[in-house]
Amino acid sequence: MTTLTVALVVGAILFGIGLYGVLSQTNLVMIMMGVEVMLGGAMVNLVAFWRFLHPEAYAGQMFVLIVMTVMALEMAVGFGVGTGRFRAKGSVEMEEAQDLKG
Amino acid sequence: MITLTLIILGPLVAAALILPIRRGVPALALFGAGVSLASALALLSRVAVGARPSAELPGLPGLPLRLTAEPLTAVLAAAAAVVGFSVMVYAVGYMRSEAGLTRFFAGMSFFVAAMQALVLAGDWVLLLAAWELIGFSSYLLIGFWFERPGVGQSATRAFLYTRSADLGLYVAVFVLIAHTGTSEISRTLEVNGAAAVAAGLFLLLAAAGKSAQTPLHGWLLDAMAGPTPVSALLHSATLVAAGAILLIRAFPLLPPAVLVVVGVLGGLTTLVAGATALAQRDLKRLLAASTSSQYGLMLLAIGAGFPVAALFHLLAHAAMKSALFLGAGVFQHARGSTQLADLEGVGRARRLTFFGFVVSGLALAGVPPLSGFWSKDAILAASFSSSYAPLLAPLALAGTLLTGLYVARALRLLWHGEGESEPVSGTRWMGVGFTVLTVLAAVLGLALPPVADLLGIEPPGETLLVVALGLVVALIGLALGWAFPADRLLGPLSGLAGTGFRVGGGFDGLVVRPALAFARALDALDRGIHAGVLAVGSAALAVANASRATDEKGIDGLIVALGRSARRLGNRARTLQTGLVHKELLLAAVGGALVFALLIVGSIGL
Amino acid sequence: MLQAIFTGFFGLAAIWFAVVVFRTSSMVRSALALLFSQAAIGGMFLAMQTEFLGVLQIMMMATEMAIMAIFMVMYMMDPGGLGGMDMTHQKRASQVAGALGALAALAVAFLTGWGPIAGEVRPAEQVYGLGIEIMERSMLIFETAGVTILTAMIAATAIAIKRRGSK
Amino acid sequence: MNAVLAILMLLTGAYLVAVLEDWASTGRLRLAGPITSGLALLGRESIVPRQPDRIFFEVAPPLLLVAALLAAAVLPLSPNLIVADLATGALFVNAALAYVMVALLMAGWGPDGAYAMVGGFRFLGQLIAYSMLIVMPITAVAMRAESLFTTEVVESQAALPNAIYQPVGFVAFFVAAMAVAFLPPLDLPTAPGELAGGVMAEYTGWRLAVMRLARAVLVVTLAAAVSVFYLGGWLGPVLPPWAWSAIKTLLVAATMLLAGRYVPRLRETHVLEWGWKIGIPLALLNIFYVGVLLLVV
Repeated sequence: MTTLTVALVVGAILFGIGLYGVLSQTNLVMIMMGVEVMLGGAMVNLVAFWRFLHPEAYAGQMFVLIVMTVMALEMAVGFGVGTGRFRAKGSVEMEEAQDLKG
Repeated sequence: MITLTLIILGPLVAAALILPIRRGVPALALFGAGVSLASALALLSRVAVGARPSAELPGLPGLPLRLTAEPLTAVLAAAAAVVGFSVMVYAVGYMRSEAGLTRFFAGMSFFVAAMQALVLAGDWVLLLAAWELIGFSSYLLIGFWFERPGVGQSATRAFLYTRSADLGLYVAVFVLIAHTGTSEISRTLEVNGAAAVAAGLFLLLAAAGKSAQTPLHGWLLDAMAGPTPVSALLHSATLVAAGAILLIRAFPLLPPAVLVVVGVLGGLTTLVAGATALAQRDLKRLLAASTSSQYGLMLLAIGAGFPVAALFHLLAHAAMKSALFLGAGVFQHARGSTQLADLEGVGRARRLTFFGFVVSGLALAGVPPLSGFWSKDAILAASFSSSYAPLLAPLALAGTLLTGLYVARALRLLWHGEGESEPVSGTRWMGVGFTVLTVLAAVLGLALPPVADLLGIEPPGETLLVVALGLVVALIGLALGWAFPADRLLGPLSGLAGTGFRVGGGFDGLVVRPALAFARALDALDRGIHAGVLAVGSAALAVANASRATDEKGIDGLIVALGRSARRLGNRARTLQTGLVHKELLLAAVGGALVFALLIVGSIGL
Repeated sequence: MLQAIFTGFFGLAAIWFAVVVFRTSSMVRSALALLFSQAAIGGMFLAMQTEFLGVLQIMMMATEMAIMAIFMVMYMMDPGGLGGMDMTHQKRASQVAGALGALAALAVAFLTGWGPIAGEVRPAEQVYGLGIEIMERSMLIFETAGVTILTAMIAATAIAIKRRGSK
Repeated sequence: MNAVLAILMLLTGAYLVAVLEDWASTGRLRLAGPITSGLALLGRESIVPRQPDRIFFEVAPPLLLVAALLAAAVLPLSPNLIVADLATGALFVNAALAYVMVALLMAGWGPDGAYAMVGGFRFLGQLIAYSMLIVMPITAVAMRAESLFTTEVVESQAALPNAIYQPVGFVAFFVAAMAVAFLPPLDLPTAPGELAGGVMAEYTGWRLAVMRLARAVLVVTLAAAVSVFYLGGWLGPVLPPWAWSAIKTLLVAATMLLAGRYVPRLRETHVLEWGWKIGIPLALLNIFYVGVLLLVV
């Protein structure tokens, strides 16, 4: 069991948990946390790949940095939308957000 | 040049003045005719001296109107002027008791001017115009008593007869101008070959129409419905002469073939018209038929190759026939009608007029000292010496015989029998006119030789045989005419001749009724085509409706069905889009899984 | 081998905290659980000798998750989680999806041949190498990343600002 | 061996800071003050609120202490006296200090008290203000040292201490350090006047003792950080290296505590506003200034 496989297993499990979280939660903030967990899983995989497969190519690390910015960005915009919605409708429960019903 | 124009302008101005002024109308008309006569005689004297005055008026572009005074035209102008003046004098007396004098005298003056223009015309365009004008004025004058029944119709018939014949003149003129490029008559006469033949025949057609030759002579008999001065002037000396004048002037153009046709036509007309005259019961209609017969003789002379003889006879006949008509006018006033039955014994009642009538009748028949004898001899000589003598000579003799017959018949009927006659007013004016013409009829024979040398043409040689033969035939005719009544003479022909030889229903039967029938047939055809087109139209409409129906039901139905199925599909898909965020996230996850699977398959597959 | 053990330890911690995130009814607790889960991931990075990333991850996540805690408190009905309310729906489907996702990733992890395992890289060179990478080859990418974050900040504030007109 | 020495140094530092703080606030120099109050606290009962978030309540004080210690671990007192000379030492300091905020947040939310929660979230607001002001000066310092090793940072100041080399950075870092340790002008989480102890209000007994100790250690660590980054750490002409760093640390700590006496507490909005509108531009300017200096000089 090399560290690589350990890391990949952890990454996969984190991804699964994040996916479960995203699909099961009713609140916008919880869904965003689910996404954060999924991204975390992805980062673990990335670092593992960089460390064990291509340490010479720093693009891997750069990729991780990019994923970090994505996490930050995703949270910022998510909360912006959340605030807008909260101010407009008084709650961010996803069950009530059915305005786009076809 | 001035005298030339004065001949025409005189009566024209008179007619122009009569219409607005409307007072002193006879005086004005006489003044116009007088001026024309004086200037015509002056012109004749100058032409005799050798002058050839001519005038040129601006006409169509490149085709100026010309007036020329050749010996031939000068003589004719003088003759027309003399007859015109004397008839005008007679008319003053004759029309005294009538209404509408202005219309009458204006028409008469206008006619004289148009006739002079025709005679003096130097080019075809002016001649054609004048030709139409005299036709028009004859229509006006014949129709003078238009309120009487049948007068209007006969005026129209006369006009239509001549008009349809005039077309021949038009075509001839076109052919000539097309060939020579100029409308001057003297220059166009050099044309020869096929064009000459065609032009000649068409000219003959026009002349036949105007001079009332065989097929087209019906209108002259009906034209007698007009007043007697009109008949005297137009239908004896001038208008009817236009056809002969035309052929005489165009003689150099006519090739031998055409001459033969002219001769035969002339002879035929002489026989037919003579027989018709013999069978007439109306004095004026008798004289009219004799006119067309005499013109037949003239055409025969032209056909024989001697237009001079025709000219002589034309001049003599003008005087004789107008005198006879004026006499008939007097008798008409005396008995109030021109039927021979009514006029029986009028001659004995009015001895002086009867005497004049007898002199001109005998002159017409060709009794020696009078002018008729000389001109008829010229024609007989011409027919005998022509190249077709065996064909033309008997016709000429027969013509002379018939003339003698109907003259004698007329005299007999006028002399025997009783009838009361009313007093005739205006006899002085009528008498003057009548005597002038009668004297001319008698004396003109002497004037013929100077005219011949004026024209510079040799009259046909008269052998003693021919002269004697002519005289004998004339006397036999007179005797028979006096002795036996007409139906005994004509025998079987009398019925036919009475109606003027309306062969096959005459003009109406031959021309009008078939034309109408043809028109009706055309109308029926047109109506048929119209119905056909309508049928096609409605068929097209039916096809259009059918296609619209199929289009509506078929294609539209299909599209609507397509639309509805798309809508149903859309509805079913709508349930997918719940708007619930978590549902859509689930969809996203499923989508991701699909992509992932594809990638795996792709990578494995590679 | 020690490295595998440490990575596994931190991995377990991360997974445990991730599960706690979605099981607790108290919102702040789940936020901080997420914080510690991300910190554990940072720890894994350190365990895998990528020091700079690990330190960075730990530092970043602290502030992020704290802020998330704030928003949890602001927007959730019962941040304290005292009411014991169940905040989930369509549990069956999401469990299946989560399991499938994990299985797929695991399958890939085990089935593909990853190739040779590389040696160890000293932290100092990592920092130096990453610096060079950022400054030279991926300069453009980082600049765009920077600008993107700026626009995201501006957009988020624009959305969040109270409309002047609205009550 | 190094670790034990470092901890000893820290404890003595903490004791001295406590004395100074007591002296600064009460004006009386009581050397035994800290020890007596510490023993008193240990004696008292440690009360637990009715419905606390037990984990947070229990974890908060130790987490604060650990954060402080971790931050100190990276700072060199003398060329060889350093607990862990990490390649990313400077960054590690900041990472550790970030968990100070986490600890306080937990302390705030744990006891389920109004004042505590407000205090905790106030400190989060304060963090948003000061976190940039810590990272950017450290970046400038690292630029000069061309490495993140704290030892190399100190050696890079051999010619000229950073305080003089990049004064703006020094001032910004100094203020941010006071903010991290929530010292008087910026002591929003434990504002005595408003929040009655705020975050520390609910704690009694040994937990309070640990909190106070943690805070003292935090102040010492920050002072050491300031001296290491800007005053040249152990560099000094005569005295041995450890003496110099001790003196500098104490001096910085003293100034931090004294500054608090003369400046009224700032309001939350002012802290944020000045932090972002004045602090960050100055820090960026400082980085630019250092960059130019390095390339040009």
